[in-house]
Amino acid sequence: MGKLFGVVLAIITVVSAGFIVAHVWWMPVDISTIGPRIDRQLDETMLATGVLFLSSQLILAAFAWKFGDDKERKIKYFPGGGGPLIVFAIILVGMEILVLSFVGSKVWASIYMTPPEQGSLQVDVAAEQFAFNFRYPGPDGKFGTVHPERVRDGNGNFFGLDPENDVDARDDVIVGTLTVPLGQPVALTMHSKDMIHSFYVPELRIQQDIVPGLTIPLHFTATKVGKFEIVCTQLCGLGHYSMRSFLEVLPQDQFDQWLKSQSGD
Amino acid sequence: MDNTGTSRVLGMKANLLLCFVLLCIVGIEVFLTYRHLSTETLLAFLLVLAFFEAAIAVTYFMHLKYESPNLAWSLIPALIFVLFMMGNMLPDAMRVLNLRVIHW
Amino acid sequence: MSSPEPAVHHHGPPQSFIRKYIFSLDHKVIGKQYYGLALIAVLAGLILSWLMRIHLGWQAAAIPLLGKLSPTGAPGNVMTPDYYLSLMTMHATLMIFFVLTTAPFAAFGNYLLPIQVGAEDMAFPRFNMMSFWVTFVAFVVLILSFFVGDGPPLAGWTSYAPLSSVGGVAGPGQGTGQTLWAVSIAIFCIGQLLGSLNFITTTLDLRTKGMSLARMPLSTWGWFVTSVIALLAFAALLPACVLLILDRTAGTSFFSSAGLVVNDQVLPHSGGSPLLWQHLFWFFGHPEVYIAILPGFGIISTVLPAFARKRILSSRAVIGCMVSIGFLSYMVWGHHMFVSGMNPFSAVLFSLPTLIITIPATIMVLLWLGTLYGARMRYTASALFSVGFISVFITGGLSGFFLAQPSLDTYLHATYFVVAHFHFVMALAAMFGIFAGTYFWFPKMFGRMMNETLGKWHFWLTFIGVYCVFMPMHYLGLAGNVRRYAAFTDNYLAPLIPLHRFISISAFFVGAAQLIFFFNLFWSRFWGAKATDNPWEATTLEWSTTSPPPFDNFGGRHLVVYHGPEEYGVDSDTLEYVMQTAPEQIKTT
Amino acid sequence: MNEPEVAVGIDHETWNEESPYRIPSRKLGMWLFILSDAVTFAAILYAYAFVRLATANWTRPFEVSSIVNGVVMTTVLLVSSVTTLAALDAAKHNQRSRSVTWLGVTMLLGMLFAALHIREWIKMIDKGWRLFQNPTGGPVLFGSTFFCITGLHLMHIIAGVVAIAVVAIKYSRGSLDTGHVESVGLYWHFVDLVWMFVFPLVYLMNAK
Ligand code: HEA
Ligand code: HEA
Ligand code: CUA
Ligand SMILES: [Cu+2]
Repeated sequence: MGKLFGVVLAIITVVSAGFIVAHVWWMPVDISTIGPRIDRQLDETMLATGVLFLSSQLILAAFAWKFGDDKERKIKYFPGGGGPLIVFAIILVGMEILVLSFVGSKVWASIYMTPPEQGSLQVDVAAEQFAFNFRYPGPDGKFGTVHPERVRDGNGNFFGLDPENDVDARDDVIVGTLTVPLGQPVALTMHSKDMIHSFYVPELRIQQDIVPGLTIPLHFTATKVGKFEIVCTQLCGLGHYSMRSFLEVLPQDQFDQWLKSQSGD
Repeated sequence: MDNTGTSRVLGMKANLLLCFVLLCIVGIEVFLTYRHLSTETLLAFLLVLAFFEAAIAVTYFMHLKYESPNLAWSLIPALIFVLFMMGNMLPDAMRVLNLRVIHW
Repeated sequence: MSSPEPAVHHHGPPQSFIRKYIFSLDHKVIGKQYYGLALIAVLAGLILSWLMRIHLGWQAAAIPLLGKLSPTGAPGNVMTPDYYLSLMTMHATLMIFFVLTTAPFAAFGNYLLPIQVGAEDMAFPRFNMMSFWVTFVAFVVLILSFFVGDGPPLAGWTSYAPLSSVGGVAGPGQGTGQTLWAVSIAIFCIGQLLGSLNFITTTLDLRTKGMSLARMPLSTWGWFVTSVIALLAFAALLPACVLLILDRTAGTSFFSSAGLVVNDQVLPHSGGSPLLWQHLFWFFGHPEVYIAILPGFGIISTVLPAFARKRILSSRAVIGCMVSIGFLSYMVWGHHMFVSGMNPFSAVLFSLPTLIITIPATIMVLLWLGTLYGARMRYTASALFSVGFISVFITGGLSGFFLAQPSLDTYLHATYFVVAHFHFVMALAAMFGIFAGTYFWFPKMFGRMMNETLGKWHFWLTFIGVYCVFMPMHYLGLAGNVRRYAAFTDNYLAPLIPLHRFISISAFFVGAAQLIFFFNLFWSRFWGAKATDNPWEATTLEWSTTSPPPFDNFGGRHLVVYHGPEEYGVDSDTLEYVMQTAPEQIKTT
Repeated sequence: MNEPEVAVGIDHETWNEESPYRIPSRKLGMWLFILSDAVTFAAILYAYAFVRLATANWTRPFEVSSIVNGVVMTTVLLVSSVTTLAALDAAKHNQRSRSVTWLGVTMLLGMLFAALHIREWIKMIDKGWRLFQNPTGGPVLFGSTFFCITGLHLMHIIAGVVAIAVVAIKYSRGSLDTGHVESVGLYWHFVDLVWMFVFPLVYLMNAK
């Protein structure tokens, strides 16, 4: 039985790892400035854990193969006892933790603990059961004030604006797709109307929950032109699976044109 | 069935005295309350005093002092550890305060 | 200083059926009751996972009879997205609370802990009985929530507010169903608090002569550490659930902030924060996952030496690892909240202890491997599940290593990578612990052997099957597949559907393999070969008594312990193993 | 395999390993219960701290009269702690009836505390305070936290009075012993101890 276990486990291990090594299913292209750093962090972790995965599973397989119930053989104890193993584990894992979390914390800090760059494009995000809405401040650069009691999804007043009395609100551009210029930093301020939602663009490599009652900041810079999906990753009710929108990255000139056309009408 | 060693626990006189001490601490707390301290200072004072009171109650009223030290060494650090860890949620409360929007 | 009072002997053998089998004070009966409850729950959870997998592979599939079960949830036998979420919520709640807390901890712990320390019963038999019946009530309430008019709860096992706190306006399932969910969990907390209090006291007070702490079997240590964690963790979940119930029924707003707008209506809540629920929940939730796995560690560390016929490599270190994992489990809960809107600096603070937990885990894995080295492993079904445990725990733990880094969690959070992670450590490792324990202790519990051939078939089909089910979930997660999605057909995830179908088919296969286990269990219960007192030639105290043990466990004898719990392979020729109770002294190293 | 050595017919002390704490199981159980109950109170107090920290304009409604009432309640509770100790002291000297009398006094004080407490509640409810309502227009969470925390404590008081009653009756009949008086006393001191946190944190921190 032990031999069989060794063989089966070895096959499982190699096949499982094979799919990872071959990148059969893998992350989509990255389109943000922090993407490469996250990918590198992932690759390093994958390498480290991959080595540990292969070695520990294969050692298990080998031991199962070798040390079956053989009446001839005398029981052997692990040379040196548990002590060296413990020290080995502490040193090996300890080093790995130190290195990875040192590098990783810097990546993390650069996404979540730094303010957006000066002059970032400001976009206000309102998430609701089951849609995202985006708001650009328009030519005046100011967002109109939000009045929850004025929210009417039916006539498109997703942000509860009051254009009659509020000058800032009159030129706000409200759209359902997040359109951003290529290579320009974007600073989102995110709100949720009802439940917790989450803003996730796999290609951007960032994810952030949108908590009702809070203004959650998030910033990124897109580096590739294209149209990518924004999905909600926080369970928010029956339509959770269908809650999504698009991120459209346009070259600067096209973006300017687009914004103008939007605020025109 | 008596295992707390009657002779060692405090007598009733001492207990009354302790009770008086505790009442005095409560008095101090009330006094501080009306000293117009800042919320943080007041909180700090009150917490320290409350822990002091609790320590008296646990040690003498609940006779922890007269039990095997193992008991105190198991219970008190465990509780303090959990209380301390729970404190980790408070930085978030500050953040909630700072990011809070009046409207959604 | 006088003696502790004899806490046992409160009760003699009961005569009536009700006192004997239903409201029994006997820890062995209570242990079996817990086991039975876990079996019912696991069967339900398994069927739910099948239904979920059908829906995930084939969105439009009609599932016969489902429409009968829930006309609104599955009109025309086709599952609606909200019903999918309800099934998922129920699946997880049943599995985590009613299987993984009850089976390895409450069931095995109840049955075996007193025997393993040489006690006649638990310290508080009455509390013990209450613990089970309270848990049972919690189970009934949970099942009720499945059948209420406005639909079963669908907020996931984490029940994040405000989805779970604002009531029916939040959508289907958020009415009565969600309230019942919270009530059920609150009741469950009380049951487990009673249980863990009992476990701790029994372990500390009722050890028989010679059973020093260092001589306790590692499984006892596992249950002991678990009960300490449970005592503190459930105590924190209880008020959280009460506050949630108040939010839902009394109009408070602990977990809901101001200005929530649903259907253009502003809800009357103000002032609270959803993050508060997350903190309270995960303060319990993370220790809970170690409540699920620590008994498994203990069981494996007891079973493995018995079949390897040698001592575990440094049992002191194993105890140390279990204790430090228990300790660390209170410092890491924020790793579930890296991207939740939590203070990003806290994320770094929570990440470090999370990573540090991998050190004791690694030590333990290495010690198990070191135990296998040079062993004369008898590959029974129980032994197979023990080595299988090591394998799946390694796989699951390593994916935890990714998630523990906030910089990677920002990509991987809420994807199937997480689903893969926790199924490997929980649904597989902890379950394999239950299986190893079941095959190992069944003879003791029921006086009959389980069928080994069926057991081996069960192992092979399960072991290969679960890798087919859950390994691909890592790939899905890396490809950005979001979890808790009822459908993938019309978005970027559509190309992954073939992989989902493969997973589904494997899941049917694994589920079917469990039927072998259920069959084996019931068949062996009545028609299995009679078990001897010590069929595995193991050394701990439960093997020094009859199978099954008499009412007072040792038939009026009080055993005296002279040896550590795992004196195997002492001297291969004359003395292959030494019972803990064997009087003559042998050299111990 | 050797026959295990068996110790028959000797009492608990001889055939059991010594407990690391050397206290009766019941008392250890009570301590553990207290530990977990302390975590329960801690969790709810932390929830209070959380919402309070996260709210800019917290309400501080308590008039001097409420504080005075609180001080009286505190005194009652503290004295009741001493009367439990007196009951235990009497029990240890095998003076059953004296012990039962002291337990009775403790119960009366407990009920007095509860009465004062409920009176305070009723006054507040009359003023318009609810779990979900703040008549001063401030954050509603004041009422929620206040009623939850003090309500939880009040439940402990009531449970304690019932428990003491049961122990007193059974003890006077001789079916319970000193150990039970001590355990229920432990619980009562713990309830008292919790109040030493509730009073400053909920009352004093919210004094006008
Ligand atoms: C039994 C249950 C169990 C166990 C034991 C663990 C163990 C671990 N878990 Fe897991 N976890 C869950 C159950 C469990 N988890 C559940 C249920 C969830 C999701 C809940 C939900 O959202 O619904 C979750 C989610 C979860 C997250 C949040 C993910 C997210 O939502 O974004 C994180 C992040 O840090 C994490 C980390 C870890 C780590 C580091 C360990 C470590 O303890 C693992 C240690 C083990 C090893 C490391 C393997 C053995 C070692 C070796 C083979 C040698 C060398 C290895 C290295 C040097 C790395 N887990
Ligand atoms: C113990 C926990 C446990 C177990 C055993 C399982 C078992 C399974 N789970 Fe579960 N699952 C969870 C815990 C568990 N799950 C949790 C916590 C979630 C998250 C929910 C949420 O997001 O809120 C989840 C979510 C979840 C999802 C994701 C849903 C989504 O995000 O949309 C999927 C999808 O495929 C899935 C599938 C399966 C399958 C196919 C099985 C099984 O079919 C695998 C095969 C089963 C076994 C190998 C064990 C069988 C055991 C026995 C037969 C006997 C045991 C004996 C006794 C109890 C005495 N589960
Ligand atoms: Cu919004 Cu999920
Ligand atoms: Cu965790």
